[in-house]
Amino acid sequence: MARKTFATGMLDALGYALQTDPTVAVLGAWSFIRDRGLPIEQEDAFFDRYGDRLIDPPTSESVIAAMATGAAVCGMRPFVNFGTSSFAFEAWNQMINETGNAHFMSNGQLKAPLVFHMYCGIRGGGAAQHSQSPQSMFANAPGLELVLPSTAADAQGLLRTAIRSDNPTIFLTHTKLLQWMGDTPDGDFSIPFGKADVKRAGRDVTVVATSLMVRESLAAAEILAKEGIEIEVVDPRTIVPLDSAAICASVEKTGRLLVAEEAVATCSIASEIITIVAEQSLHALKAPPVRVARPSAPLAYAPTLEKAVTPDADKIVAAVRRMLNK
Amino acid sequence: MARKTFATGMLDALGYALQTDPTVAVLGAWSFIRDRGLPIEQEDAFFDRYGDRLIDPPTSESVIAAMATGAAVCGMRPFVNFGTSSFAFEAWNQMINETGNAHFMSNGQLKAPLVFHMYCGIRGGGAAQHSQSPQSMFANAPGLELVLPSTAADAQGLLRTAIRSDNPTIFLTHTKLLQWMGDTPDGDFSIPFGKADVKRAGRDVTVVATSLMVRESLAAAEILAKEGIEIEVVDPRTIVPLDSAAICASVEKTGRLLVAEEAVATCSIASEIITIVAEQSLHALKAPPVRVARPSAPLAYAPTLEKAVTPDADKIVAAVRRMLNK
Amino acid sequence: MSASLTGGERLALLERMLLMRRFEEEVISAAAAHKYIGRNHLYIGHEGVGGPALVQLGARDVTHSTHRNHGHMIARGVDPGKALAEIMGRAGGLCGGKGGTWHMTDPTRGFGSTSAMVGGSIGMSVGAGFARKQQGEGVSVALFGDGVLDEGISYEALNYCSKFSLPVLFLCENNSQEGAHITSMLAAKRLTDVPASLDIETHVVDGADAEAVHGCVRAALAKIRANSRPIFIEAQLARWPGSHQMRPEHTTGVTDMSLVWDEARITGEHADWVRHHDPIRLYAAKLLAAGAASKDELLAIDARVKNQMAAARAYAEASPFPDASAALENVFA
Amino acid sequence: MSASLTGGERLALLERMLLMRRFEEEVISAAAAHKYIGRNHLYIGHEGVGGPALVQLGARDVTHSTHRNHGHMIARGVDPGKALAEIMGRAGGLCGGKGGTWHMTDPTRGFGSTSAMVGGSIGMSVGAGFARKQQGEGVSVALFGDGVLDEGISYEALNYCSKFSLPVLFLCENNSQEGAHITSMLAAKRLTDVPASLDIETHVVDGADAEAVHGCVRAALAKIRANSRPIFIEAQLARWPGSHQMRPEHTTGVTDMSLVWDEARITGEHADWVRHHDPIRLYAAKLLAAGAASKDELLAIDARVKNQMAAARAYAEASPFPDASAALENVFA
Ligand SMILES: Cc1ncc(C[n+]2csc(CCOP(=O)(O)OP(=O)(O)O)c2C)c(N)n1
Ligand SMILES: Cc1ncc(C[n+]2csc(CCOP(=O)(O)OP(=O)(O)O)c2C)c(N)n1
Ligand SMILES: [Mg+2]
Ligand SMILES: [Mg+2]
Repeated sequence: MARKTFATGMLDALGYALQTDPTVAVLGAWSFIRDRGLPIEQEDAFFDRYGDRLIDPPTSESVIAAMATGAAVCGMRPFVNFGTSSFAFEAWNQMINETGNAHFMSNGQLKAPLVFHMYCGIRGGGAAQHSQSPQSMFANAPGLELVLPSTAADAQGLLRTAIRSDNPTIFLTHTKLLQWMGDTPDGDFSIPFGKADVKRAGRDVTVVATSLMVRESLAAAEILAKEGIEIEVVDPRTIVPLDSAAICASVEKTGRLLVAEEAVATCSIASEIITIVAEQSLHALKAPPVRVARPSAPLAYAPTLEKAVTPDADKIVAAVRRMLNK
Repeated sequence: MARKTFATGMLDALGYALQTDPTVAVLGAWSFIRDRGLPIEQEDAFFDRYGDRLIDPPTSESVIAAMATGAAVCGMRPFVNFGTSSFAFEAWNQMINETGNAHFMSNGQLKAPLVFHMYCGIRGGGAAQHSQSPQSMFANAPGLELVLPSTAADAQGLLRTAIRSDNPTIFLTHTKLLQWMGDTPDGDFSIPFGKADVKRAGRDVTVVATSLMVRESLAAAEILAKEGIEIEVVDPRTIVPLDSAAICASVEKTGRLLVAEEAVATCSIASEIITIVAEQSLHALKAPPVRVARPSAPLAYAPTLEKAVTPDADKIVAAVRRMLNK
Repeated sequence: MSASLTGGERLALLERMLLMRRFEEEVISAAAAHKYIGRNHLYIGHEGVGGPALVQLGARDVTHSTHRNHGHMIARGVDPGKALAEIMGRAGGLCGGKGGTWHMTDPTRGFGSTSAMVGGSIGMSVGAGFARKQQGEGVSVALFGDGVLDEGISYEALNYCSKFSLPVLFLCENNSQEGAHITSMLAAKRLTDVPASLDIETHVVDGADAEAVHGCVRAALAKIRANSRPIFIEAQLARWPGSHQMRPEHTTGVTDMSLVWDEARITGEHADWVRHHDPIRLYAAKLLAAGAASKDELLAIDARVKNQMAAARAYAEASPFPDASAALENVFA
Repeated sequence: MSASLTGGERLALLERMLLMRRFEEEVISAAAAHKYIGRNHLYIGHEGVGGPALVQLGARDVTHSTHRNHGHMIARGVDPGKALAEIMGRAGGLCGGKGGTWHMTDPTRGFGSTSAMVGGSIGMSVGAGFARKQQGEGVSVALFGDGVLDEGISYEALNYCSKFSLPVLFLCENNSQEGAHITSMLAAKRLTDVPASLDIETHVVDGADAEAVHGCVRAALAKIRANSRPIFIEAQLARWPGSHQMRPEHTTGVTDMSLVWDEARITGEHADWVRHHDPIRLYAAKLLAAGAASKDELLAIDARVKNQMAAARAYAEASPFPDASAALENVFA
C-alpha cells in the first residue's frame, strides 16, 4: 500500500504505460503534469524520462482529437489531455462523429485505442465556461467508454485500464480531486471497467455518487451515521460500461435511491441511473428517487452564487433526511 | 384551416418572419428551402422575395454559429440552418459555451435571439454520421431552448415563437416528417413554448413521444385501439422548457408511462422524463416505466440493421402490450 | 509523356482508371434498379487524380478519404465486389454493410476511417502521419475536396503538419473550377495560398492529365519520404456534370471507348466535358496517339474491366443483407 | 509623433493607459489581500495597443474580447469600480458577479459577449460586423491574442469576413515575440501571412508605441468604414514578465512615474522590460521629451488616476456578494 494523491496516481499509471509501451504518446503533456500539485522533482523526472513522447500541440483541439484518432487507428495509443473539459467542445465533431464511430462503421476492422483526459467540475471561480462537466453528453454518444474516478487508487487503476483498452475512453478528472490522498496497491495494478465499487456499505438509502460526489457522499455518511442513518455509497466508477446490476442490487436492499452528481441534472447520468432503477427495480422503491445535482443554469462566478448550486455533503445530508422524513 | 406539409409550415413561418421583421436573416438558406419537397415555384418565389437576407455561407459551421450569436447580440434575429444535425457538432463550442451562456454571464445584459435549425433522425441510409439526434445533449446544456415539433401546425406555430423568442432556440426537424401533411390554422399564429399537446387521449398508458415518434405513437394507438387498449399520446413539443406537469398529470391518470424517442436512450430526454415522473409521481406508477428508443450504438447503413434499431409503431405496440401483460 | 512510366505501367494505370469509372457506372445502374438506397457521391471525372496518385502508394502508406471515396478505394486495389456490396448495404460488403458508401474502409489497403463530414478525415491524416513518422516508415495521404478548406480543421491540420514536420501529402481534388456547382467559398486568390501561408510546399496540377498527376505525386512522395515535410497538391478539375446529384444519374452517358478514336461522335449537352475533361478518354487518346496502345489493346482492357465489374456486381447482388443481430455488434472492441 | 493627435488628446490617451495599468495593479493588490479567487490574465504591457485603438471607437462600434480583457474594458471607458467589483465577484459588478474576470461585458460601451475560450469570441466579431453592415453604421473590432490563430475558427472568421466583405478590424495582440512563454504555435513565417492568404489587408505595428498603434488603427478604421473590407493588424509585444501567472504577482513592481525621467533608477531582474517595453513609460517619456507634457503634468495625471482607482476599489469592496437567489436568474430572457 502506498499513500498518494489522485494526481500522483494518474501520473504513476501514465508513467507505467509510457515505460512499458512504446506506442503510448501524450498530447497536452504540460497541463497534465505541471501545476497539478506534484513535487517539482517528480514533474521534471517525468519530462526527462519520456520527453520525446510528451507533446504540447497548438491550441487546436479539433485537430488534436482527429490526430489522436488517426494515430490510434495506425497503431499508436495516444493519451490526450485537453485540459479544461469545455475545451473539448472544440473537438466535439471529431470525438462524437469520428472517434466513437470508427470501430463500428468499419465493422470492427479499425480500432481507436486512445484516452481523452480532461478536467471537469466546479473548480472555484471557473465561471460558466471553465466549470463544465460534459459527462452526460459523452454518455449519450455511442462508442466511447466513460470513466469518472473518485480516489487515487481508482484513478491509477482505471487509467491503466483506459490506456490498455482497445476502445476510445473519455477520462474525466474533477479538479478538486487532484490533491485528495488515498491508499493505492503497490506496483502496477488495474481496475476493470464496468464494476461499481461500494465505497461504504449501508442499509437505509443507496447513494449512487460519481467523481467528487463520492467524497461528498462519504462526508455525508459520517454526519448521517451520527443520526443513526446508514447510507450505502455506490461509486459506478465507469459510466460506459455501467454496472447497473450493482446499483439495482443496492436499491433492492435499501429501497431508496439518491443520485449525487455535480453536473447539470437534465438528461444526465443521474437521470439515466434513476431511469434504470425505475425500469428494473421499481417494486423495490419505498420512496421517490432523488437527484442531488446542479439545476440547469450556467455556473456563475461569484462564490455565493457558485456555492448556491454546488452539490455537496450538506445537500446530500438534507436530501437523505427529507427522503426518510427526518 | 389549411392543409400543408411540415416543410411548408416551417417555410410559412420563416416567410412571415422575414416579411414582418427586417432583422431576420437566414444562414444556410439553400438546404432549408431546396430539396425539401416544396413546389419549385414556392422555392423560387421565396428566393425572389427575400434573397437579400438568404445567405449561403461557407462550410464553416463553427464561425456560422459564432457569427449568428454575435449578430443576434447586435440586434439581428438570425435563423441558422445547419442542415444535418451532426454538422452542428462542428459548432459545439460556440453553441454550448458561448450562445447558451451569453445571457447569463452578462447578467441579462445581452440577448441572443436566434434559431439553430437542423435535421435530425434516422433518415434511411444515413449511416452513423448522418442519422444523429443530438437533442439530449442540447437539453443537458443550460440556456438553450429546445423545440421538437411533430406536425405541420406545430412546426409553423413553434417556429414563429422560436424566431420571436429573445433566447437562442434549437429547432430540430426529423427529416421523415418533412412531407407529413397536417391541418394548420390560417394566417399568422404561434404556439407557446412549454405547453405539451395531448395528441390523442387515452386511459391505459401514457405514451410521451417526441418528434417523429408522435406519428409512430399515433399509428400504434390505432392498432392498440382495435385491441381495446387506449394509449394517451402526449407530445411535449418543447423539451426546454418542458411541461412536466402535463406529463405527470397524464401518468397520474393512466398509471403507466412509456417514452418513445428515436434517439439513443442513454442519458436522454426519455431518461429525463422517466426520472421526473419517478421523482414526482412515483406513487401513480402501476408498472415499471419503459423506453422505446435506440440502444447505444452507432447507426448502421444497411436497411436490415437500420430497421432493427429504429423505434417505430410496431415496437411501441409490442412494448405497450408487454406493459399490460397482453 | 512521363518518362517515369513504362509502357506496361501506363496500360495498367489506364486499366485501373477505367475500373474506377466502370465501378461508378455499376453503382448508377444498381441505384436505377433500386438495389439500394441510392444516395452517393460519384468519383466520375476524378479518375485522373486518384488513379495515378494512389497506385503509387506502398503497403505502409495510409490514406483517409471523404464522401467521394469510391474511386480511391478502387485505385488502391480494394476488391470491387466487396466495395459494391458495401454500397448496396450487404453483409459481404467491405464493412459488412455497416458503413455504406460514405464510410467504406479497408485497412488491408491502407485505408483509415472514412468520414462523410466535410473536414472529418483531414485531421485523421495528421495522426496517420504522426504514427508513421514514429514507426519510421510510410507516409499519410489526405484526400479531400476543395470544400474541406472551408472548415477550420483543415487549417489546423496544415499548421500542425508543418509545425511538427509530419510526412503528409495533402491531395486536394478541386472540382470547383468550372460548372454551376461550386463547393468551396474561399477568399484566397489561389487555393494554394492557404497552405503556402503555413510554410507548406504547394503544387497545382491539371487533374484531367493522369500522367501529370502521376509525376507530380511521385516527386512529392519522394520528397516527403526523404525529409518528412508535408506537401500540398491541388488537382484542378472541371466538375463532372453528374456530380451534383445525390441520387446519381449518368448525365454523360456510359463511357464509350470508341469516342477515344472517334471524336466526331461526341455530341449532346455535355459534349464539352467528354471532349475536354474526361480524364479516361484523354489518357486513352494520349496513349493511342503516342503509339503506346492500339485500339485493340484498349478494347481488350475495357473487356477485362467489364468482366471484372460484372463479377463484382454478381457478387454484390448475391450477398445477403446483414442479419439484424449485427446492428449491436462492434460498438466496442 | 502622430500628426493626428492634439496635445490634449495625447495627454488623455496617456491618462487612459495609466488608468488601465493602475486598474491591474489594483487587481493584483486585491488578489494579494484575498479579496477574490484571484485567477486573472492581466493586461499590463498591452496598454499601448488597447488604449490608442479603443479610444477611437464610436458608439455604434462593437468589440469582442478574450480572457485578457480588463484593459479593453477600461480603454473603452467602462466604469473601473464596476469592473473591479465584477472581478471580485460582487453584486455591484458589471455582470452582477456572474461573469467574473473572464466574462465581463458592458453593452453600453459596445462590448459583446466576452469569452475565455481561445477562439471563443473572434467568430462573434464576424456577426457583429454582419449586423452593423446590415444596419448601415458601425464596425466590429475583434480583439485577440496570437494564440487564437491556432484555432481553426479564426481562419473561418477571416475567410468569412473577406468573402462577404464585412467591416471588421482584426486586432491581434501578439505577445509571443519575446520571453519564455510563447502562446501560439504557428507554422507561418509571419503571423500576417495567414490573413494575407485570405486576401485581407494586413499591417504590423509596434505594440509598445502607442501613437504608432493609434495611427495604424485610425487609418484602418477609416478604410473599413469607407469600403467595408476587413483589415488585420498585428501589434507586436514583448510579453510582460508577469503575464504568465494565473494568480498575478506584480513582477515588475508598481508603476513608478519617476522612472519616466529618472531612467538610471530602473534596475532589477526585469529592467529590460521596464526600460524598453513598458508602453506607458515609453509614451510618457516621449511626451516629456517632445515637450508635450511636463513632469508636473504627468504627476498630476497619475494622482488623478490613483484617486479614481482608490474610489473604484472602495466601491468594489463595499459591494456585497450577490444573493444566492441570483444563481438561477437570467438563464433565459
Ligand atoms: C461538416 C459538414 N458540413 C456540411 C456537409 C454537407 N456537404 C456534403 S458534401 C459537401 C460539399 C463538399 O465539397 P468538397 O469537399 O469540395 O467535395 P466534392 O463533393 O466537391 O467532391 C457539403 C457541404 C457535410 N457533409 N459535413
Ligand atoms: C479552447 C481553449 N483551449 C485552451 C485554453 C487554455 N488557454 C488559456 S489562455 C491560453 C493562451 C492564449 O494565448 P493568446 O490568445 O495569445 O493570449 P495571451 O494570453 O497570450 O494574451 C490558452 C491556451 C482555452 N482557454 N480555450
Ligand atoms: Mg469540391
Ligand atoms: Mg499571446
